[in-house]
Amino acid sequence: MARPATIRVQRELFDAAAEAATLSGERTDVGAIVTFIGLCRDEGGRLSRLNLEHYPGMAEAEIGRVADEALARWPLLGLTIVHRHGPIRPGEPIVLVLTASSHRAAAFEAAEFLMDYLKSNAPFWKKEVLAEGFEGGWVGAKEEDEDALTRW
Amino acid sequence: MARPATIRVQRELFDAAAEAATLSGERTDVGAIVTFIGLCRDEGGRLSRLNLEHYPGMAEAEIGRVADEALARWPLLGLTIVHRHGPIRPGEPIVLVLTASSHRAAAFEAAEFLMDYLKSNAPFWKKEVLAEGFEGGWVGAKEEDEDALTRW
Amino acid sequence: MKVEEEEEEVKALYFAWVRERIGKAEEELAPPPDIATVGDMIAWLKTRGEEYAYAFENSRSIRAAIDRTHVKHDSPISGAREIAFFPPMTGG
Amino acid sequence: MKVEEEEEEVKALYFAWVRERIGKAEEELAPPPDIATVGDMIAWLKTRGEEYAYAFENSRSIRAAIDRTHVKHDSPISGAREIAFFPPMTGG
Repeated sequence: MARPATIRVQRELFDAAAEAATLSGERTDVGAIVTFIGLCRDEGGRLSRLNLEHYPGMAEAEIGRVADEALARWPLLGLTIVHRHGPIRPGEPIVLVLTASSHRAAAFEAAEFLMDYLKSNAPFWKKEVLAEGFEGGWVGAKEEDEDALTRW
Repeated sequence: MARPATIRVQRELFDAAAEAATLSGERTDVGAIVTFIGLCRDEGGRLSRLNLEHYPGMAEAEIGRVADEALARWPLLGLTIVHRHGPIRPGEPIVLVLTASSHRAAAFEAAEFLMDYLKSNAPFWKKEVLAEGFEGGWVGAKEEDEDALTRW
Repeated sequence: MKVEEEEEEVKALYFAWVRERIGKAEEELAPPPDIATVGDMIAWLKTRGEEYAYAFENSRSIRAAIDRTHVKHDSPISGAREIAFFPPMTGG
Repeated sequence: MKVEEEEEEVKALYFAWVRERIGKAEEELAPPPDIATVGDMIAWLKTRGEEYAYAFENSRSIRAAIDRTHVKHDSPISGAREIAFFPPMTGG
């Protein structure tokens, strides 16, 4: 019953509600939909925007590999992942993960697994541009993000 | 910075996207929004609808107690819970839990905690009405739902 | 003593199949003075007729709330204005 | 031997601060035949100039991908068409 995952890497904003509607459609076997939206914070007013660099081609391929792993591990009825690149302003969404399943545990676990892996394995790099106009430099990877992988 | 939780018990459908927009608003300190939607499944075509009975007054109070517990345990920037009652058709949403936080772990954990507790502690009872028109009887509580509480 | 008896009146609420078996959603009750706990109340209700005996036949599966807060069967009922009886919940 | 040398050409891609330090996003390279692994390749790149030495100064923090798949530093590069070098990822 599983549909293949929908994966997109794009500069444009996304519409989480429209993606969820597309995912569940007219189905009546979905019992749980988990939506995760990661947003750009302004870091207490410090940040003007993020420039999100990515590796075109590999970004889609790597997200696809993580999605395949999730589809193999959890009984998902649908899966959508959208990751933006380019300039992103505070308050704007960066990443969307949508999981649908008959039961809530699978939908929650798969969404968390996907976010943990996207954080550490998807070829994206965030550069901060500060509010004063100065370049803020590259965001460092967090050890806690690497550590988060050990639970899966 | 935490806003009080928004809690509603209603017969009407809800608009998850509008609730999320209200929750995050113009804020730029939210880094993660988790949306959980629980939907009515048709159980392989067997189910015509659910009739969801509730205890008016206590439903809101009990959801409020669980929400307060979540707000005390996780650094949430926003929290919305909407639970429907009355007749619900397959494919329709039953419950919405929205959590907003600076970081994803808190948003995910709080949403899962809330759903686990709502399942076992919120005074709602599902009665199945079968597709052929026969009464399907009351849905039994699942031991796995009680067991899910032990992890918190 | 009429006043004191009135003060001991409590509103009983029934939900889901407890309500269906008893055949009513709520009623005003004046339990005897020796009914001290929720468990006592259930045992007393079972004596009020076949429909109550049926509703509470497996009394350990019955959940209760006093004034809209979950309570256990050994909780005292003194001072309660509203006591609800219902099966395990299946919301969410 | 010109044909064989051409076959050993590989496209190198650089991202984020690796790209900024080297000053270019990609280039075609023909590593010497004794460059067998990703680690060898990084060591060889460091000899190509100050900008490379700077980009790879803390080589253990550099991640690599061959043909768009993550690889470790001891992975062989033979047959690779595209090798990418970048800092730890910060997407999501």
